[in-house]
Formats: sequence, structure tokens, C-alpha cells
Amino acid sequence: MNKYLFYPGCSLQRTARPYMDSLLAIREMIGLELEEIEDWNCCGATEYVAVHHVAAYALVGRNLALAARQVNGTHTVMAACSACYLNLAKTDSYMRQDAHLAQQVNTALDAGGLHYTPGTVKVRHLLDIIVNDLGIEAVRAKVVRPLKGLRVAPYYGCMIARPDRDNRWDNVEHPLALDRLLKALGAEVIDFPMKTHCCGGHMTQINQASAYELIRRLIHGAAEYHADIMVTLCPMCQLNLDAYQAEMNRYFRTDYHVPIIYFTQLMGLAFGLEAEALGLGKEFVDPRPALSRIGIELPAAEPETVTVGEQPRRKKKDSGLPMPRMPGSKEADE
Amino acid sequence: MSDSFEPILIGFTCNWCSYRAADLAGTARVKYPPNIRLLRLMCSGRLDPTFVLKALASGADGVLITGCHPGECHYLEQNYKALRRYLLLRRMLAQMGIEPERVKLVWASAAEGVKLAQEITDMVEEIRALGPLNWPQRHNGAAPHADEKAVKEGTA
Amino acid sequence: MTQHNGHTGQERIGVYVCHCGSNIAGTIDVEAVALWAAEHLNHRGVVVARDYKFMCSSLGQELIEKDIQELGLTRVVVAACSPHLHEQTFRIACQRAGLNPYLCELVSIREQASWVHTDKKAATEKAKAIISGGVERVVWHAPLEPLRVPIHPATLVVGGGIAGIQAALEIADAGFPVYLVEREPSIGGHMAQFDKTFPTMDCAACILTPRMVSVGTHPNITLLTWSEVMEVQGYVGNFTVTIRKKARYIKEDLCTGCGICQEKCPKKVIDEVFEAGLGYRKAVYTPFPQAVPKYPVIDRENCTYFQKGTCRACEKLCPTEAIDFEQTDELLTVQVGNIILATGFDILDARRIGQYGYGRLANVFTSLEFERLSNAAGPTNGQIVLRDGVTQPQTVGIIHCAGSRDRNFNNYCSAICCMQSLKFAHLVRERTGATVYNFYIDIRTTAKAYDEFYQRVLDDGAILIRGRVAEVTDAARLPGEEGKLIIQVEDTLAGKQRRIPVDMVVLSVGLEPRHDAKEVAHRFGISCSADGWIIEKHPKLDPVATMTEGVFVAGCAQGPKDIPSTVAQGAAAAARVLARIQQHEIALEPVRASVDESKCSGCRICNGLCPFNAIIFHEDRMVTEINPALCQGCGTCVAACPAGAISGTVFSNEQVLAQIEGLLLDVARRAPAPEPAPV
Amino acid sequence: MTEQQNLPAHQAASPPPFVPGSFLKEVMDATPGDSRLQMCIQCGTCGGSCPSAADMDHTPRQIFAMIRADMREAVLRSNTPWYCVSCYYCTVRCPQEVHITDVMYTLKRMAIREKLYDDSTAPDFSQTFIGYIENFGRSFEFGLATRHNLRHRPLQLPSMVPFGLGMLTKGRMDLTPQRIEKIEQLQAILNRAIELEAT
Repeated sequence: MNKYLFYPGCSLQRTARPYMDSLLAIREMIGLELEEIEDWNCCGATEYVAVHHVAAYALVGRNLALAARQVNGTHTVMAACSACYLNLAKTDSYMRQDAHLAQQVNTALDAGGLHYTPGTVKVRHLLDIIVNDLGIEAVRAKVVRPLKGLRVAPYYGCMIARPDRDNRWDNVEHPLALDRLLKALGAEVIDFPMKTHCCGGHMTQINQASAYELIRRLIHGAAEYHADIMVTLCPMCQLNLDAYQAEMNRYFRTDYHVPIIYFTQLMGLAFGLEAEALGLGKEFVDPRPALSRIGIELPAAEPETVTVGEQPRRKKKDSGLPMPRMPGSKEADE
Repeated sequence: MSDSFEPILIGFTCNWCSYRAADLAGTARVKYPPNIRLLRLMCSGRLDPTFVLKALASGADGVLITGCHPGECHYLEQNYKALRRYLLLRRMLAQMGIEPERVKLVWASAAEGVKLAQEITDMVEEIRALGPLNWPQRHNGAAPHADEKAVKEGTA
Repeated sequence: MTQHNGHTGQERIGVYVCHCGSNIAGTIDVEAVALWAAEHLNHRGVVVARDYKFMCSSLGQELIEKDIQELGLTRVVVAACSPHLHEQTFRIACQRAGLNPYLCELVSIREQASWVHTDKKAATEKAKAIISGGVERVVWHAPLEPLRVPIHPATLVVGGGIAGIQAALEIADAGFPVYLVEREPSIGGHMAQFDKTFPTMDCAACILTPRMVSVGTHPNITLLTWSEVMEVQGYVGNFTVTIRKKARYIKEDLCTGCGICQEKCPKKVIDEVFEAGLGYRKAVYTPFPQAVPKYPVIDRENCTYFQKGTCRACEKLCPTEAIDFEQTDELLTVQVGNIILATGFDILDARRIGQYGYGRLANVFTSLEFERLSNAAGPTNGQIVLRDGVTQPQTVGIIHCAGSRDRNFNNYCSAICCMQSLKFAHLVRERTGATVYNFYIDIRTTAKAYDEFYQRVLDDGAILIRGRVAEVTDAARLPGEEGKLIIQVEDTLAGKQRRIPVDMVVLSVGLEPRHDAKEVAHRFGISCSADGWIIEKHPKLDPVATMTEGVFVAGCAQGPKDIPSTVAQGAAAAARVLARIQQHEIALEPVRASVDESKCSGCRICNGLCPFNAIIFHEDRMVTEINPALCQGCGTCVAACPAGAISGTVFSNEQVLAQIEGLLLDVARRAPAPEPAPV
Repeated sequence: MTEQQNLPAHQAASPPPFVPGSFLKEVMDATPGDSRLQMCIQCGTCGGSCPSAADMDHTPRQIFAMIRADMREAVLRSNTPWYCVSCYYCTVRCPQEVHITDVMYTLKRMAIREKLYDDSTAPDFSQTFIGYIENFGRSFEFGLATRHNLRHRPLQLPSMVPFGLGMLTKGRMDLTPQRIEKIEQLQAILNRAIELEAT
């Protein structure tokens, strides 16, 4: 069992409840022990820092200070929401770099009887922990219902990989961690070109035309690649792409139907858990047709070896010139 | 300038790397505090520990020794010998009641003008924080504040 | 100009403070410094101190010479720039006036004071201390003679690209022997891969191959391809170099270069080197038809016989029985007097720039791939086509500065990409008529006839967009984008984000130091800058020498440059070497250690310290001796001798200790109130 | 003070003398860490990368040029920062490693403080959002969505009903906000921080 301090964040309590449920459901199976930070507060999302400067960092600083008090055997704080992850990591990193800011934040924390020494805790995202600490092999070992034939678009969104101040990711433009994880579940992972593009963030609340355009780009991209389903790891991305998909369709007079679910839900399905325990069924865009296509509810009937169709524009012809060799491409295909 | 303590440092440089780094800092107009006075040797391996003691005894508050990075010595491996002497020297200083932090060894290649300037800037501040050495006074009767801490750190 | 006379000490020392225009005088009160030296250092022997606008000018030098003769100076201290710049100048001036040149000391108040400090008062005080150190030190100087080392007439040139070829030919044509070592099977380097060369668009092969042939047939050149330098020992004038000649598995004396073995070899491999991964070669191969030498090599890793034990098709079919599977690597040892490193460059791995999709998106090419694509002898016979090998692109986007001028990759400008990208635009326009977009941050066409070429490319109809490309994607979003690569960019002159669909993208990837540049530099006793390029002795005035005597650098090993500059450097390095060879000997700094046998206690502490084996212990007399021919003057043994029996010239204990005292002159008498500056 | 600020005293009258580059300095000082804004080479990587560039009245690159040109009011009236979606593409791609997203946050704060941005939707959204945090310590989507939409898009509210109902019936939204235990502690911290900002 690997133990981590856990910062759930507001979304996992509410809008991303299925993310929380599925995380809790698979937690034991992958050897994840979580200890919630007591009385944590909101990270401020992308809003607090737009209004206040020191207060925005002090707001996050309180969470870091509370986490530091709970350091016991582990000093790693895990966040599942990308915005929470970034805010926590960024505050710690800026407090390390900017002594003046660190001093101001601590002066503020002092008003609440708290103090935070930058660097005391290390902030990491759930995906990072699953892939790099627990390992793809541990995940693969738990798969009892491989997701053969399910075409999945891996969607990382922005804030998990950017800005990567502590160099955690192999590639901020085209990360592969989620791709590898989904492949280990048996899914057919498309080389999704929009995998780190923006879902629109808070734009749905501010300028719908702009927001819908950003949503359209992603949904259109996934549909172009014939993805059955898009997998996400951020509550904001899930909410924007799922809950506003119908609105977006109305706005552009389109008819996309791309279900958006959390990667933890897909892990649970592959592990043989029940859909209900994973919070499935609370989506606006119904994922059931996609899932039943690969017979996910039926216990038997292993589908035949599915032809791993080359993606439409990546076909190689015999007269063709060799492609540059990509390092680690073998590993990524496993 | 205020009447605050302005430390004086002696810097030993290697002809092949750090002296050229100092030249480069100059050519590039990189700024560092004027508290250091540099002296050229052919190699950090030429550094006789006596030179450091002489500098401290003659009124310097700190000594910066610079040489080529490990593995890059112009004379193949003499900087390792400098490193060995440096470690012994720090130990000896501690035993004499002098803060071993007053002597520091850093590597700076001929390309690292900016790094050298930064090391000088840092060390001037460190010595400023330590205060004047006043070697002659210390050794003329007054209890050298040789303490266990200094001895311990010197052996580190 | 001011002059101050002091009283006479034991030595008669002259101090000369240079203004260096305003370089020194702008920060340091040079007049006050000279005045101070005359007044406060006269008890140390300073009899005259002067300041002058430019000490290194002939008038400045004459000033010193005149004083030596008229005032009978026995020592000279010049306070000016770094000794690495003008030490020789002032030594020679002293010599002209009859003073032993080693009795002159140059102290640096420019690099070490005026240029690095802003506080004028503090800089002036520091300059005084530096001069004081120099005066104390110079007292202990001894008259010396330079060490004279004979120069072996042979030269080693490492790297057979155009820089190495040029250098080798210049020296060989002058009548001296050259060893040219190249690690690939053929010389020619990157230039041999190109189709056309800017700005004149001559065919690269047409101008390069005659020179390659000259190298191959030159009686004074020993060409060692498929070879690498393993070890270098010795010093300027006499290096001993060990070269590994890798087994070719071909008997060079029998091979006629007919090519039958290559034709018949059943094993096809992607050629990652010469064809930049865009074409194929066989397991037995010459990289290209005009290769020099003409003999192929067998690539052991891919040869069916070596891997599986059967095949030997080449052996069976070779008409001259030149195949020899039993060959082994050979080690050669050669003596040379000088070395020229012309080891070239690598290109940045475009896969690192994730947003440009190279390796993921088939029709994104690197500049080197494009060179092969457009080369008539390349994998497509010069047809500019997409990765499918047949389709001509209708639109091509060329991205400048890919991985250059970017702190995420290489922070420097790669110097050739602007012209290279414009050349590509010209070739695409000329050969396919496709629409061409060039995306640039700045256009840098600064050499002769370069800007005219830029204008020619504009006239060709290429569309230039000022903006660094943000990303290349195949995710279509707008009508007209389906099936295309979309280049997303801010057109900074229009101030608008644009999405430009194209069929082909060419990345003008930056130049990088060879992946093993650091290792190689270390082998030759020289160093690389933080970027990884070999450091030259002086960036402006000594661009082909290195800090190690006898080792020179030419071409891109020293930094990114175009072909004209590369050739110029190859020739320049050769000229430097030829000057040495023709003088037969070189004068070196007489910095050496020696043992006073009467003081040596025979403790042998120094014995293990010398990496050059210059220290010999005489068991019979129980004393140590230093061989001056092997000693390099580092001084490590001097510092170690507990009996003080070893002394080192130029950096003797007395000289260093005196300098320390001099440098701290003011500190020793540090007063509570700051000394008023002399007026 | 450093020597670079030896500026000619060309204005004797009462308004403080115009100091070229002062707005750049102001923006950089108000951004945490080293934003490197002075290093911008105007290459346009930010404007090319930005998913919202089409909606912005100036691309980020232009904003940086305007900051250098001391066009203070024009910059703070620009909608550019308010269309920033914090995707950080510009930041990671910038060849000079300018912390562009953080600079956008700085410009938002300046514009709010000086009430210069005309369209109040985005600033109001941020203000409403942080209001919930200050009162409860947690964000509150239902309140946020209804309050914000009521104020700015009352006519569109009916179209949002399916969304809201969906969220509620799917158990993804609550009607009442959660409150952290030590809300007073948080408020004390935030108040002290806001005081520090004022100084």
C-alpha cells in the first residue's frame, strides 16, 4: 500500500462525484491509501488569483500548511483535479522561488496560527501517482475485463501537464502516461491530436460563443478519429465537455455524441467492478451505447481479435519513405 | 557607501578555467561586488595551503579557490589534489578557531563567467554575514572562538 | 598624461596605468591610481608611474621603452587588460629596450575591475590593490628564456567534412604530411548530403567531390576513414596519437570499388546517417556513389553473416576476392606536431519539439530530410514528394528557428537556418510550383549576397509570414483543413492568429554540438562552452586556436556557421599550423618546476603527484628530479613539497606570497575612517 | 537605487515625470517570481498558441508590446486577459520562458482594482466565485451558476434549466453550499493577506 495525503477539492465533492466514487472504488485494488487533509478549503480555481494576489497564494497556502501538519510517513499530497493540482504545486513552487511572496503568505497564515515552509510537501496528480508509483504493470495485473475494441480518446487537458515546473512529464505537448495506462486496460487508444488542448475552462460562464467553440474543437477532433468515448482526468474538462455538449450541438447545429468519462471509471470497468459503484450513469451524454458495443455488461463472449485499424491519415504505403523512429514507441504500444 | 563592514576576499584562479571565466565576466560586463581580489595560478593544484593562511593572516576575511570542473583539469587530474588539500585545510582552520566557511572551493570553467560572478557575489555576502576575521587580534591572546560547532563542520 | 617620479629602491620599477579609452578610465580614476602608485609604492621600488590613453599603442609601448632606457628600469608593471590579451605585447616592448621580457608583469584592471564594478571609488581602490600586488610580485621575477620545442612536421586533422578537407588540402599542398581521420566510411560530411548551396545555388556535389578526390589521391595525405582517435598524448610539437581503424571487412588493396557486393547484398537497412533516415542502404555499403575512399564497409550489426552465420553473398560474388570476414580493428600510432579538430555538428532531434509533430505526423520533415529529398542522388531522385513517396505537395510550410533561439531547446541562433529555409523555398517553387510559406521570427541574411537571395526568393513567389509557429496539427477544425497539416501561427505583422493548411512541413532544425563533443574535447585536452561548442582561444582575435597549444579548431565544431565561414576557418587553422611547422620550433612559457637537490629530503611525497611522469626518484642518491621536457608546469608538486625543495618558475612561492601581501596592502592598515581619495 | 535610473529631469511641472518603461516594471513587480516579461522577442508564439486569440482585441504579444510602450490604460481596458483560459500553452512554448499566464492574471488584478475593464462579466464571475470561498471556504456551483446567470444572462436562464436540473437529479450539484469547519481561521488569513496587498 502506498500512502498519500489527499486533497479532494470542491469538484470531487459535487460535480465530479463520479470521479470520487470511482477513485474510491479502485483505490484498494491498485494499492492506494489515502488520508484526506482535514478541513481543506477551495484552491481558488482560476478565479481567486484574478482578483487577489497574496490572498490567492495564502488561500492555497492554508491547504499546504494543513497538509504539512499531517505529514506522517508520506509528504506527498495527491490531487485528482488538475486545477487543484496546479494551484497547490504552483504555490509551493513560487514560495520556493520568491522569498518575498513566501514571507507575505506566511504573514497571512500567521493570522490563522498556521505556517508553511515551502518544499515541505510534494504535490502530485493522481495519474502521475498511478503510472509512476504504482505502475502500469500493477494496473494490468488487475484487469479481468479487457476493454478490447473500445476506441478511446485520451484527453489530458491543460493543467496537469502545463506549466510543468518540476519536469514531471515526459512531454508536455504529447504526454503518453494516460495512453499507456488505457492500453494496459486493453482499450484501443487513438493518437488524439487534441489531447492537451483547452476545454474552455471558465469560459462557459463568461462567453458562451467562445466556450462552445473550444468544446466543439475537442468533440469534433474525437469524432473525426472515431473515438467511442473520451477519457478525462479533470472535473472541469468533464463538466464542460459532457454537460455543455448538448448546448454546443444546438449552438452549432451539429449532432455530436461523444461520452466523456473519467479514467478511473474505465479502470474500474476493466477491473470488473459494477457500473453503479463507479458512478456511471450520471453523465449527460450517455456512455452506455459505446460500452455495450464491446459487451461490457455481458460476462462472457471475448470479442475476436479486433483489427487495430490504422488511423485514417496515418496509413503507410509501400512506396512510402520510412518514418522517423520514435524513441519508446514500442513501449507505448504495449 | 555606509560604514557597514566591507569584507575583503582573495580569490585564487586557475590560468585555464576560472581566470578566463573572470576575463569572460569582464568582457560580458557581468557585475559582481568589488570586494574580491584575484590572483592567478597555473592550476588549482598549485595552491599551497600556506597561501590561504597567508591571505587570512594578512587581513583577508575570506578566500575563494576556483578550479576546473572535475574531469576537466588542464593537467588531467590536479584539481582533485586541490580538493583534497581544501578539505584538509578547512579542518585545520576549524581547529584553529576560524570558521571553515571563510574558505570555499568552487569549480568554474572558462565558459562560466556568469557562474563565477554569482559565486563571488554569494561568497561576499556569506563573509559579510560572518563578519570580519581580524586574524591578528584573534591570535593575540583573545580567546579564539573556537567552538565545537566549527570543528564539527570542518570535518564534514 | 601625468608623470610622477618616486625615490629609488632596490629594484627600479615602472608602473603604467592604461585608460583603454574609457574602458578603464570610465570607471577607475587612472590618474589618481598612477599618482598613488608613485607616492605610496615608491618605498617598494616604484620610480615612475604613468597613465596613458592606450598603453598597447606604439606610443604607449615607446613610453615604456624610453623609461627603461632613460630611467634604468629593472622591472615593469602594466595595469591594463588581461595578460591573455597583451602580455606578449609588453614583454616584447621590454625586450626591445633591452630588458628581459619576463621581468614585466601585466595586471588586469579592466576585466577584473572597471568592467565588472559600477562603484567608481571601490573600483579605483581595487585597482590600487591589484597594482600593489603586481609590484610586490614583479620584484621576485627572474630573467628567463622561453622554452623552445621542436615541431613535428606532420598534422592530424580530425573530421572529414568540408572544414577538415580544406585544412588537410592546404597543409598537404604546402608539402607537409597530414593524417585525416574520419569516423564514417567516407569523407564529405554534411555538405555531401546537400543538393544545392546558398546563395549561388551551385550543386554541392559539383564543388565538393573534386576536393574529396584530391584528398583521396594526395601523396601527402594519409586518409583514415571508418576510424576514430582513441588517445592523445604529449604536447604541442610532438603529440602521439592512437587511432582505431575499425575493421571494414574489405581488403583495400584488392577492392576496386565496383559495387557488386552492394548490389548483391540481400540485407536492406534504413540509412540513418547519410540518408537522414529517409532512404535505404545495404549491410555492405558506401554511403553514396562518389564516396572517398571508394571501398565499402560491412556493417556488422546488420550483416546476415555476422548475425546468423550464413549468407556470404558478397564474398561469393566479389570478382577480386576482396571480402575478408576475419579482419579485426587495428590500432595505429602516429606522431604529429599539431592537431586540427573539425568534428562538425549534429542536428537537433526534432522529436523533442512536441508541438511540431515530427515523427508522429508523416509529412513533417527535418531540414536534413528535405536536403535528401531534393537531392538528385537521394531516395526520390530529387522529387519533392510527401512521405508516401509519390504525391507532390501543393502547399509547403517551412518553419525557421525550429529549436533555435528557444530556451526550451537551444538558446542560440543556429546561423544557417534563415538562408537554408529560403533555399528550400526556392527549390520548392522552382521544382514543384507549390505554394510556399516561410515562417520566421527575424530574417538574418547578413553575409555577402545573402540578402539579395532573400529578395530573389520573395520574387519567386514565396510567402513570408513573420511569426514563430505555435503548432502543427492534423486536427482539422475549419473547412479546407481536412486531410491537411495545419500550421497555427500568429501573423505578427497582421496581428492575427492564422491557421494555414499545408501538405508538407519542413522544420529548419537547429545545429547542435556533436553528441560526444565534450568527450572528444576532453580527449584533446580542450573544453566546450556551456552550449557544448568547442571554446576558441579568443572569440574575435584567435578564433581557430584553442587554449591548448598545438590544438586548433575549424568549422561547426566551434559553433554554427555556413559553408563559406567553415572553409575560411579550415584554411585559417591550416595557415596557423603551417606557420608553426615552417618555424620548426615554438617558444613556450618557461613555467617549469625544478628540485633543489640539496634541500630534497627524499620523502617522495611529490612522486605520485605528476600525471605526466616528469618526476623521477633517484634511489641511489635518495633525491627527486624533475624532467623539464615532460614537466607541464602545473605546480602541484611545488605546493606539496614539505621541504620547500621544489620551486616553480613564474609562480614561485615568493612571487605568490608577495602578491598576496601586495593585494592586501590597504587591508593590513585598514583604518576606521576611509582613506580620502588622492586628488 | 541602481544607476540605471539616472533619468533626465525634463519635466519640472507637477505631474510626476514620465518614466519610460515604468508600466513594464509595474507589471513585473506585481507578478510573483521572475516573469521575464522584459525578455519578450515578439515572436508571436503566444498569439499563435492561444485558443482564444480570435476573441481577443489584441494578441498577448501585442499586449506585451503595448506594455513596453507604456500604453497603460489601453492595456488595462483590453479584453485580452479576460479571454485567457489559463491553458498555459503560451507559457510552456514561449522561447524566452516568459510567464505569460501569470502576467495575464496580474493584468486582470490591475484592471479590477482600477475598474478599467468595461465588460463586467468576467470580473464579476471571479468576484462572485471568490465571494463563496470567503464565506464558506468551498466553491458553490449552484449558487454561482444561478447568481451569475441571473445578473448577466437573465434571458438565457430558461435554456440553462435542463443543465441545472440535470446536475441536480444526477447528484452532481447541491442546493446548499458546504462550509469548512474553521471558516474564521480562513477569513483571518485572507483578510491579513488582503491587507498586505494594499501596502
